Amino acid sequence: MGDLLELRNISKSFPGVRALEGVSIKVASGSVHALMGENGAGKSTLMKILNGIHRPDEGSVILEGRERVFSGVRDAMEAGVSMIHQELMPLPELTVAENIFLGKEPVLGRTGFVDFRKLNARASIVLERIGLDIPPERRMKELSIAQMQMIEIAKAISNDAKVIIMDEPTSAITSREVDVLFGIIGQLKADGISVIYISHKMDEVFRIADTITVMRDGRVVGTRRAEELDNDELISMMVGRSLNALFKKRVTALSGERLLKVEGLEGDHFTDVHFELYKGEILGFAGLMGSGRTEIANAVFGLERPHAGRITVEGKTCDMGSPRQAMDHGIAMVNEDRKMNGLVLTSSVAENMTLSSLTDLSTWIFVDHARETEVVKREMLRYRISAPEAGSKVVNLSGGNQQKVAIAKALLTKPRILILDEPTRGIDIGAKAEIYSMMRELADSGMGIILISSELPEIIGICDRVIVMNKGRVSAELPGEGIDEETILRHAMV
Amino acid sequence: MKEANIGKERFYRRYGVLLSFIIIFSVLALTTPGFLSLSNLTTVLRQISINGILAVGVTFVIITGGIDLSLGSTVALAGVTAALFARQGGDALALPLIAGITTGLVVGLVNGLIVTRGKVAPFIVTLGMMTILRGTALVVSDGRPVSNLSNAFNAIGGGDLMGIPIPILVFLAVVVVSHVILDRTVIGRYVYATGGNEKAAYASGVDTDRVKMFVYVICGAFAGLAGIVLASRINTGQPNAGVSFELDAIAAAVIGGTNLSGGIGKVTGTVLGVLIIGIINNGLDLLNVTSYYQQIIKGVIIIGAVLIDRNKR
Amino acid sequence: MKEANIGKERFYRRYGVLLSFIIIFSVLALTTPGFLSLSNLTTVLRQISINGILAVGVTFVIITGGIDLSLGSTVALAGVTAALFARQGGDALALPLIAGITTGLVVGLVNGLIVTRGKVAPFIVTLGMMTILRGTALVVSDGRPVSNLSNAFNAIGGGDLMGIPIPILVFLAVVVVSHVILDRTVIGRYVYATGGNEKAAYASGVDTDRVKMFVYVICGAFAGLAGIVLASRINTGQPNAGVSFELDAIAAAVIGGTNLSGGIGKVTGTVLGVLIIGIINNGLDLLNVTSYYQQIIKGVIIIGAVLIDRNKR
Amino acid sequence: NTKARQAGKPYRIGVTMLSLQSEFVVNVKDAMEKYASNDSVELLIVDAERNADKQVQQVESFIARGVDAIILNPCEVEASSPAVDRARKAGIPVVNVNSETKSTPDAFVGSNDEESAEIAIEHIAKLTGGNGNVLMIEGYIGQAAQIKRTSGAERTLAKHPGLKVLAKQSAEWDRAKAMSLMENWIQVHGDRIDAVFAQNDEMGLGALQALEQAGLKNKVKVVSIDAIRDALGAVKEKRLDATVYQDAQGQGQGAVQAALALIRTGKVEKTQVLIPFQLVTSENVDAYLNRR
Ligand SMILES: Nc1ncnc2c1ncn2[C@@H]1O[C@H](COP(=O)(O)OP(=O)(O)OP(=O)(O)O)[C@@H](O)[C@H]1O
Ligand SMILES: Nc1ncnc2c1ncn2[C@@H]1O[C@H](COP(=O)(O)OP(=O)(O)OP(=O)(O)O)[C@@H](O)[C@H]1O
Ligand SMILES: [Mg+2]
Ligand SMILES: [Mg+2]
Repeated sequence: MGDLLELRNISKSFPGVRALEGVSIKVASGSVHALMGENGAGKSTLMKILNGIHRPDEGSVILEGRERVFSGVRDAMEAGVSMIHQELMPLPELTVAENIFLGKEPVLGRTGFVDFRKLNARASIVLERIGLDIPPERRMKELSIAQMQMIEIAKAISNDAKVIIMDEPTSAITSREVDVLFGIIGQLKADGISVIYISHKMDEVFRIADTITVMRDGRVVGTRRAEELDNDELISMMVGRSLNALFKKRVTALSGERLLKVEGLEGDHFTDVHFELYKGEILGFAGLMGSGRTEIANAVFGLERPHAGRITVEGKTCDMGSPRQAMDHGIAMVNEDRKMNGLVLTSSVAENMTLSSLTDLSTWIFVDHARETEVVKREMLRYRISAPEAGSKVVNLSGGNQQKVAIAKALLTKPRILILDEPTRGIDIGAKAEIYSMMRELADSGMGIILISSELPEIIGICDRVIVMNKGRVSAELPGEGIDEETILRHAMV
Repeated sequence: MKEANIGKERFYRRYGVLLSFIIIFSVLALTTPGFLSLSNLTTVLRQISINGILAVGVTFVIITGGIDLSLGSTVALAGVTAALFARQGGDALALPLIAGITTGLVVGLVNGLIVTRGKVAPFIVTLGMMTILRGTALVVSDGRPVSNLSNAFNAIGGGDLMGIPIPILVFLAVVVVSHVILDRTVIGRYVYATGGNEKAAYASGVDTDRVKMFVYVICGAFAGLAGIVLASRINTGQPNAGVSFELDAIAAAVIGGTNLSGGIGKVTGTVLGVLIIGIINNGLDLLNVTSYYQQIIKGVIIIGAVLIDRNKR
Repeated sequence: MKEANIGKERFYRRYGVLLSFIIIFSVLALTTPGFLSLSNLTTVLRQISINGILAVGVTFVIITGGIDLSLGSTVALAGVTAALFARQGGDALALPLIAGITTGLVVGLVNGLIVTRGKVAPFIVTLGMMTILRGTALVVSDGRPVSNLSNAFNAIGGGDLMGIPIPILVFLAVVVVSHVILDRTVIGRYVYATGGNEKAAYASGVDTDRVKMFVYVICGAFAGLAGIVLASRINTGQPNAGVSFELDAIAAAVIGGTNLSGGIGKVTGTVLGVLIIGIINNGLDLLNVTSYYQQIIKGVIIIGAVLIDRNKR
Repeated sequence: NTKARQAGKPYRIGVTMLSLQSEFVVNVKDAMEKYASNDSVELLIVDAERNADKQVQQVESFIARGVDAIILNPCEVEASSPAVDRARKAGIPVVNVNSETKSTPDAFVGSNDEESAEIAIEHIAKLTGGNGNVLMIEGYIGQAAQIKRTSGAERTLAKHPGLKVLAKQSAEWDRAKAMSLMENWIQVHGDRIDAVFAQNDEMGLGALQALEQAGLKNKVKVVSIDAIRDALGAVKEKRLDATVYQDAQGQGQGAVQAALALIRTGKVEKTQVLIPFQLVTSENVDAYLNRR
């Protein structure tokens, strides 16, 4: 099989950052080429160059043997390049069908009028192909994040593409949808279409990749055939060292002291939710997409008012009217959607990190600058946040580093209860390991942690107890020891 | 119960403006003698036509997340230009019409270019243009009203066609064309997409710069048209006409549910917004409310209309 | 080479407005006789003080992603109110000062309440308030200037302290206080966070509604202060004063780098923006440029200043 | 008013005023209201806010409501003309008050704006002995009053070759703007200024204040137009050298009278009532102060 695509010697700089340095890769037609590497390694940037969003400083794109210079996305699309972006890009007010076919609407004759019948009919076909049962006329804003992610996938595969770039397409979906996606990728391969697949999930990569390229600090570390590699080798290529066991089990015994009790909680999409959280415990919440986990967390954290129910923190019944109140009761939360609800992208790393704990870092009404700088420097080191400086705008950080800033912000409030909603979404394996060991440490020091995750390996690996949600109800409570994916999935689906 | 709730929200989202309109209309109909007469309602329609044309035009711009503060000055400049040709051109109508609309088009083009190429915020571009165009209108007319216009030209604002005043017909044409563009065409989809999430639209292959050019040009062209209608209504190209027209137009669009941060808006909503402002102005005059209190009441109703409709979004 | 490049961008981001200012200042200094004289520069400072106070106030609002179009009317209403007390109150200064500032405060409070509780877009709230307050100022003053004010009151606008005109001192005080609030205090941080990403700020424990109340109130209070300075400068409370002052104030803030979509802005930038507008107005008068062309040139420079600075963000 | 209603249906007169934010216009309106309260007349007063199209619309509304007569205080000469045409076409008598339109109304009660500027400039010529440097502050460019006062002033200036115009500029009828403009002019023209002509009192008072602050007032003569209360006060205090009195009382009253005559008898004695402008200086100011 010949090479469909070649990226030759690509370099790209942003203000203060050298994102890519002489990167070359070749992609064979009808193959899946995985791109891996730490957060900020330059994967997305490389793909945005291929997609016509960024212009390279140096280097060339060769597609089907011809050198191409894409002046914009449209150009790249017409040449047969299609991309699923790492960041979701929904148009909330348009319908699902309009979102999928944006930029390629079927028209009536040559009039410029949209053929809505054809549009919806085609959308139905695509939706069926990705196994999503929603009407094409539904507005995008009514979808959950996971559903939006599936729509992005639908959008990319409905282009007449020769190369489809998938930048972390599974970061928001559960295993059922992953299976659907991989089925589709299989079909694409059979049709001779190449897929460039970016992910931080080892198991996925090994399941579908033919070739793996690892990047670090804007350079290619190496390209191998997937079957030549094993897990440990891949990890050491990525992080430059080998990692110890990803998950560490609890060292101290649970004291049984209750931190949080939730009774009869009811919201828009969940009912009759009971659970308790103990000191030093990591409590997992598993479930399919849209099973209501995020909304429960929001209710506990004061972001949404529940319709009914009681929340008791350390024996005191609390009214969670706002996140501030929840914080005053010792609760902190890291949101699943860091761009929307987590970070102030126009502000700096330092400003974001201290936003929740600013009153602790101030004298009277004034921010104590020296103390703030000191704290921020310390936290940046602790979580290995790679940013040019504490004053860099968060918007220019890689996704993983943004996530670390969000976690640091929550922890600076010194919570006794920490809610983590999909905390490792989009995070590289090294950072994941850091977050896991940090969670363990925090729990060992007495914090109660709620971990909402769609990644079953981490639920199984780190949690002391797991609650499974199914369509807004608690369907099972499982012990941390000795559970497997199948058990969880059974309770989650039924 | 939850379903009912959702239903209610939907209802508000779709019909909130209509509700505001119906309430205000009913109150006026009940309290104001003469309000419901056919001749009065025709008067209202004629009165709103200029603001209506502008409001529909600016709806396009606002949906993309932009704004156009140069509308009022464009009206003045286009009116003056059209009048200059209507004076020289005998009874020929084509020349003044072309001159007025072209003026608007060019203004829109310049606005669009500075916004897209210069990457300057639309608020500041069109604010600057507002002064520039006002100055240009004064230069072109030498600071004096341009008058002695041809009868044919004056007939645009004063005449009717089948009993319907021409300004109303022009407004209706603008409404229909705009509604079709926004609701049915590909470029209409792109307008919403660009305003809803510019990055996403761009990443989907939409040429967002071209879309923005399009909306400023169409808004400018409509403003040119409004300038012609105005000049012919007052038989003069008035260089100081149209001051703060843009605010009424934007208010109408927003009352009608157009979202200033982009992505949301409908021509039908804007028309309702225009009607609301129109009947308030008319009703307060009919009720003989002192002009100072008129201003207060008008402000209250504008805010109130949006409050009733606040469930939007 | 790449390093140099980075340096250049940073330079623009930080000093773009300053560059615009220096260019315009130098051009005027070279071409305009009398521009550089101390007495002329003092005149400029005195003239910009009112727009300066307003622009700094509206900077707070714009950083939260809001806008205040009611500034001009607030200036008028506060001026009239203060004048009413300055006329009756003999030579006592406290009463008119309190009356003027309280008027502004209350206006800000109402704006803030409708924006936060009513969830109406700031543009429309303050547009409605603009008419309401203008009407109120006319009602309160019965449509006539309120004059015969006490000497003490008139001294605010006319007098100096240690050789520096009082309006300049008031402006300086506003600048210093505002700079400290935005740059050094907790609430200042919250202002930026609210504007940068309201949802995230709220989820981080910031009471975003209170932050918004705060900015509208401070902006209103400053507008009240500006109204007092204006009324005492012209020895009258004018109900029709301040028309379109808000546009100049917003233009100054935006020229100074404040981002209309929120999250970005600095008092120092706004001050530069105010200075740019001030020296343009002064210089064009000194050069005796015809009013028509003055408007054109002013518009061009406003857009141009932002163009030079466009690398911001 | 109640009496009138009992006696029979009162006459309804639609009144559209140029701008109720201008003190002089408010004075005219007040005079109308005062006069109307003695007669069985209901005035429907609306504010055109200096917008000619709005004025035309208001007249259209009046026609739709079937008023008995219309009093028009025109925004513009040409642009307000359609209002006159429409009313006459509908058979409703129209009285123009204060200033003219191109279309001829049934009656006109007012003054010729050019004359006011002539009087002002003549007075400046007298004060300066026919020699000196003059600054002219104009109203909002393009409005009827500005155009006429400018042309009246320029015509009269031409008669006095010794008067040289240093500069003219618009301050948009606004006191604060005129003050800033004057401050700037002082920077360039300084001691060379001998007189200032402002096209209304508001601007005159603004200029006056700038001159006083710069310590130049005793050297510079300031004359303006309208004789609003503040201006009369300033003349009385010998700060403002002169203003030109325009008879708001007479115009308002005359307009209502003419309208009533047209309603009752279908005609007026004189279709043109020209109320002359009068120069107000510190010598005769008391008479004008007492009229209020
Ligand atoms: N628009 C931008 N402006 C400035 N810097 C940028 C920009 N986009 C990316 N960068 C920087 O370029 C580098 C590469 O980022 P990129 O997003 O390509 O990383 P990535 O490999 O996709 O990481 P992740 O796994 O976290 O998504 C990072 O240091 C990032 O901060
Ligand atoms: N913006 C939204 N508008 C309407 N419904 C929504 C929205 N977001 C989520 N939902 C619905 O709310 C329910 C619960 O969603 P929630 O986000 O709490 O689930 P989750 O278990 O966290 O799943 P995930 O985050 O993986 O989608 C689902 O039925 C989902 O479809
Ligand atoms: Mg990435
Ligand atoms: Mg979730």
